[in-house]
Amino acid sequence: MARMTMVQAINLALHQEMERDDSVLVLGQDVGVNEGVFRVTAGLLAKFGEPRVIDTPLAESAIVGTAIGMALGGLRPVAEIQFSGFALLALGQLEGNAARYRSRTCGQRGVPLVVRMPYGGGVRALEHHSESREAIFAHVPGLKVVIPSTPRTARALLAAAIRDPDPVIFMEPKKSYRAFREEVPEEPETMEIGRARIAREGNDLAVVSWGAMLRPTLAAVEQVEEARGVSIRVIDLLTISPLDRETLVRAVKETGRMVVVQEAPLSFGPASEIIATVNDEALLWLEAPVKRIASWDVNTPYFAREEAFFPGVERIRKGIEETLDF
Amino acid sequence: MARMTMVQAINLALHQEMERDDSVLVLGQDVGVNEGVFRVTAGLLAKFGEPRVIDTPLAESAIVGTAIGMALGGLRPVAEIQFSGFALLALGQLEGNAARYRSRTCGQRGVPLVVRMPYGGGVRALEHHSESREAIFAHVPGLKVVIPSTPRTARALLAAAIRDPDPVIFMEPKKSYRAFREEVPEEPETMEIGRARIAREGNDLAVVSWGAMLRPTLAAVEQVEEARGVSIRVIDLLTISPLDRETLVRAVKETGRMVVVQEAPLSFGPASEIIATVNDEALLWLEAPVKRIASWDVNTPYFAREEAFFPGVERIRKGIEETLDF
Amino acid sequence: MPRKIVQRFQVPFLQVLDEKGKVDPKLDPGLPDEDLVRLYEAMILAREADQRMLRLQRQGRIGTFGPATGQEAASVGPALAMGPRDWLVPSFREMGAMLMRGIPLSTILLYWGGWEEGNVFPEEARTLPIAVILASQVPHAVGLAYAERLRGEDAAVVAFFGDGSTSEGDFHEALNFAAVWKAPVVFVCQNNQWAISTPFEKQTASETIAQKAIAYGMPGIRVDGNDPLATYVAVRDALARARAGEGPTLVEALTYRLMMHTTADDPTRYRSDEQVKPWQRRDPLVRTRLLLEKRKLWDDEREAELRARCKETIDEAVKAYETWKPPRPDVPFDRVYATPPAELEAQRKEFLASLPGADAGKGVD
Amino acid sequence: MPRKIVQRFQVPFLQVLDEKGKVDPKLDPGLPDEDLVRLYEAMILAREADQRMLRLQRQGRIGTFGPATGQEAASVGPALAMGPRDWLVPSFREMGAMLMRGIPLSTILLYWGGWEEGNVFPEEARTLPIAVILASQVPHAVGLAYAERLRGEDAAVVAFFGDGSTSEGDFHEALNFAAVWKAPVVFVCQNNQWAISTPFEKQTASETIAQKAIAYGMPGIRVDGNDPLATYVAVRDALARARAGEGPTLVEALTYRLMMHTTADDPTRYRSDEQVKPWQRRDPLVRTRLLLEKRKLWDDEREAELRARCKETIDEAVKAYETWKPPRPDVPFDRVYATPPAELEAQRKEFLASLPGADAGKGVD
Ligand SMILES: Cc1ncc(C[n+]2csc(CCOP(=O)(O)OP(=O)(O)O)c2C)c(N)n1
Ligand SMILES: Cc1ncc(C[n+]2csc(CCOP(=O)(O)OP(=O)(O)O)c2C)c(N)n1
Ligand SMILES: [Mg+2]
Ligand SMILES: [Mg+2]
Repeated sequence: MARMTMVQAINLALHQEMERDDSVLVLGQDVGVNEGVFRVTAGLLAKFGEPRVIDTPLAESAIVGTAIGMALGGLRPVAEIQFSGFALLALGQLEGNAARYRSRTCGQRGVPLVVRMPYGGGVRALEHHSESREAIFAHVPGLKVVIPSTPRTARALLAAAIRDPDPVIFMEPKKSYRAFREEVPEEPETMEIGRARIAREGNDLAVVSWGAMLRPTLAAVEQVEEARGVSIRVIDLLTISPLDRETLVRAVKETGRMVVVQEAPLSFGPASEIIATVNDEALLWLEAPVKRIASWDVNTPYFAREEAFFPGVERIRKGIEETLDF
Repeated sequence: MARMTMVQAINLALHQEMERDDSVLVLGQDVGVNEGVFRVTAGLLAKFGEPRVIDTPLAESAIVGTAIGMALGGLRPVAEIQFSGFALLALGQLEGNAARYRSRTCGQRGVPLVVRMPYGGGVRALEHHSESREAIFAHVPGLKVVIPSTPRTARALLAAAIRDPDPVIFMEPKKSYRAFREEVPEEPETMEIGRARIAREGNDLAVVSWGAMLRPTLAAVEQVEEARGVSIRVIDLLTISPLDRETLVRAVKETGRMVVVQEAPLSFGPASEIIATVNDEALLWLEAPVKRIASWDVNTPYFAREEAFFPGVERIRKGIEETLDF
Repeated sequence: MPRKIVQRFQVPFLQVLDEKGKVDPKLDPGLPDEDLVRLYEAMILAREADQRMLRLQRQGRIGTFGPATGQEAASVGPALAMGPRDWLVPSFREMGAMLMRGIPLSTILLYWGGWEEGNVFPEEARTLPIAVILASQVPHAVGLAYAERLRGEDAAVVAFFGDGSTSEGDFHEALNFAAVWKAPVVFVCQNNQWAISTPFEKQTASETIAQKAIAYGMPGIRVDGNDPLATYVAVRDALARARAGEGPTLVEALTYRLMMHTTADDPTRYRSDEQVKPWQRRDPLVRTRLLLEKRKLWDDEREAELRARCKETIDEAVKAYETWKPPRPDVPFDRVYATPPAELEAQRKEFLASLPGADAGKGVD
Repeated sequence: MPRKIVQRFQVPFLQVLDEKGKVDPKLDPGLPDEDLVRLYEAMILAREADQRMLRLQRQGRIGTFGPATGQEAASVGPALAMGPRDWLVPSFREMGAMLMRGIPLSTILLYWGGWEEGNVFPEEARTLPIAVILASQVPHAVGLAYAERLRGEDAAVVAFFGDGSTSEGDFHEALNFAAVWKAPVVFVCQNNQWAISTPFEKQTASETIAQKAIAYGMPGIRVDGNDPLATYVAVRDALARARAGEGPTLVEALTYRLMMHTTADDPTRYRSDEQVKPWQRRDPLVRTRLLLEKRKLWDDEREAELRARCKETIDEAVKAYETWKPPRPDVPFDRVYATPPAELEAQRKEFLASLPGADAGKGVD
């Protein structure tokens, strides 16, 4: 066990998976000599050499498109998109090919591909560097969408994604890259994709969040618990698609109240699907509307103003209290 | 007044808008000499000439990207993407530029762009020709997403989209292109973007649908009304984003029951946002869960099997009855 | 204003077999007779299949179909040059090559009939499915080539696409990656001079597709795409280069689409018969037959026998296609992921229950 | 194997002012003295602003910033060649050109300080905002050029991008469109030989960026990008072609990024000082000063005076930036659409209510 940042934990997963299986390879912009602009790929080039660690030219669609070809050719590519904002340039390949090869060929050819990408705000970056667009990928059948929240979940889920026979969009909350540390076991560890995690037990209300939203959520929950003497369950979603509907529905049935905290803009986001799930399977258990706390439906403002536009502890706390008081 | 197909009605709007405003121009693959693969652009090249009707090379991102440049240069381009499946190749430009130019420049430069695209299934076409991906565009702040359902709404909404100062994704249900006719006034007509239409009045339940789903929805509603002696409201959504939440909420408050019929796959689709809206503003009025009738979460099957995967009259009818009986 | 010239490039053109059936002796690849016959037979089969499929489409027995009549030489020459371990990455107008790789015609019919089962090929065919998103298959070919080399295989990849497809970003990005990686891949452009209604000169201001190779620092060559020996030679040489680790090549096969774009298209809207005629005279089948006759490998009797054999093959394929039993209706649910998640299994049940009459409930269990 | 050569291409190289400050008399554009001085002054201002902004970034007074030190000639030469009605479409390393177009440095500081207000330029500057999605601005330039011509304007467009950006699909698609349309646009590639850590030879296997023009049937030229006269001449000539209706040109300005990619980058991870040194000797500022001195236009006194003037300009800009009052916090809600829809107005209210302390509720009404 070592206390690691998320960057170190992801790096550990890459090292161990590349050691375990020599069909695993890493490609992307600046992932080799430079070890990634966030140093997530540190040491890989030195240890595994050029054919397995590829500094590609600057073209997102080709990074994903050639990785699909590698996967069809028996490899397990882990492609990095430098910032998730540029991943939409590869959506044609992801939606049109990665997501469909298995159904297109009746199961004859799958695409065991991982596309890693730092996403989300909070690091004072330039335009297009702060978005959360997981809902777009989640709407595409054939893709899986995973978002870890802590070093340990990041490491275990990335290992699972690399071993997964299907394409996984692996979105890394870059605000959490170095914000805190967590014990991460040295021995390889995986977690099941498609399973949410109960980050905190509780029975009076359930808050669902993922990625970088988990920390302000936990902070807000603590404040409310302390102030009110209530107990609040926190669900760390971890996988956006396929959604762990069972855990969500159980939470509503057991607590009657739910708040969803989402970094993405409000409309047509993942929280809506969570609400739809509750509507389908637990409507009668609801004692209050499910509260969405999300970014506003504006283009993510440039970094001087962005902070006020992401959900923060204060908004989350108020949302929880409102829902408790409903 | 003339009875027109949707293709004719869209064509009428293009003719009239190009006559009205000589900054309007049309570009896309095969839109000129060939008059569009569905003949939607018939007569435009002959009437308005080459600089205003452009047969472009084969590149979706550039069709949208150059159209953005034209819009910045004072024109009002109407770009055609031959099939919506290929529009995702241009999502980088749409999300990264069309949707943001106004906020990027604090309002100094808008992008009055319309991107037209036939979408949806039911015409026995090849792979990638049958998808409904409106939810992806709807999640992007700065884009508007419009889906007409009939010839008259298509004509009036397209005219409005062309006059709109912001980018509009105009999705045309190709199954409805020639399936039926409707009276369309000769004089120019527009409809407000962002307003749903009550396609049928009713008080016991409301069904929401859009695009090609409207017809099977109406057929199913008639069957149920006849069989049960109930009255069912049908909301033809017309604009996906911004959503006409008022009309949706009012419908739940007045009927207590809602069914949403969506051609897109179930998860993370527009119906989820509709449910989230109801949850936010009319939860206590709900007498049954909002029922979603959607395509399954699989890649749209090739055309020999596709029919069974889209919502049809029978599934809609059952969904309505279930919701009435809840 | 005088400027120093610092780079010079040239683009070659290759024709081996001319329209009269004459082989340039300096360029003759010296193919054995059986290969010459094989090329001809493959082209006739492709042509006959095209004709039949057009009829099947008109009769509603298959869906929209894109014929390749007139382009057969651009398809079969490269296929002949490929080794058994090489990969074919087709666009959608390569029936000739696909048949030569051993894909049954009945499978191809399933594809155009609207069944994913039409993409399930014998593994030995080493062929990816037809690609509908134009140029999107080109990066796959590059990645596949990279994978073969990384895994120590000697296999190369031949990727096809049309002239229109070269305008797509994916074409550009893929060729650039391939050249940087020196990936063992051969890019074959079937320049049939049309992308639906868009003529070549509106597609690009470059005079040839071959010259686009210069942008990637890779060799490009234009060949007479109606000459199966030229397409064979160019791809054979390019494959040798690829295997020797010298990197990719762009081969432009200049040909012509003699028929409609697809059965949904009406070419009289955008081109005249006059324009098409000169290209009918350049029919690859005609010159190849002339060659075979000159070499005493062919006569009317063999022709009749071949046509009869093709008819039989096609009849059998159509029969196999039309008597093919689709699997249970819920198979799409099996194919989204290797293991369907719980929610998909739930949807499968609902789906089965929603089926009309006899099919209802018929599913996985 | 002999093949007929059917096409020949060549790529020229242009240098006017060499590293010693000598002008090739055959190539001298004969710029008036004040233009030569203007070029030099613009480069010094850009350099000084770079240095100051690096300090501001280290002090946390602006955000991540990408300096262009060493690349000034590639930026100001083209800007000098442009007419007042021409459009500048920058990438993100064109501060020199943007300043020459009349964009206040304080506005540029707002941009790097994280404010959209840093993209609001005087209309006369005819300049689009900085583009962060690499190459995505190139099709805009083409469409803009098309619009200017359609509207009967005489204006042309100059679009900038880096060597790495030429690998993107959008670069390819845009150049192809431009050539087919003969759009009045000039493409200027600042080939600084790096895309973050990726050196030019890993970016593309083509020897030059200029040769990529051949793929589009357009002229391409490589110029010494550290020579402001060469970049000026090449773009001036290309603009003349564009205005004459002869179509676009690709100008490659071969230069070098002397500093880090951005302040977030540590170049010592991927290149040595040894590699950088030869390029320090080719500093565009040095040779331009030598030229001015030869022409008796410059001396230490004028240099001191210029540096002082730059410092003052920069001081004032920093002050204007740092005393700038942001508008009310809810302005982003005004800017998504021309008219905010009802739901956005509702969100605005919630947003305002959510603001801490003094700001809470301060908004549109
Ligand atoms: C990305 C994309 N855009 C548009 C289409 C629609 N489409 C199908 S074939 C075709 C023309 C293709 O031209 P070319 O590449 O020259 O191939 P050809 O049809 O001539 O064989 C078009 C526009 C498509 N399939 N994919
Ligand atoms: C589409 C896209 N991909 C990746 C990035 C991240 N990124 C910013 S600058 C840069 C390198 C750009 O290289 P080049 O085009 O040569 O310009 P230079 O930085 O050398 O001026 C990268 C990879 C981006 N901004 N946009
Ligand atoms: Mg073609
Ligand atoms: Mg560069």
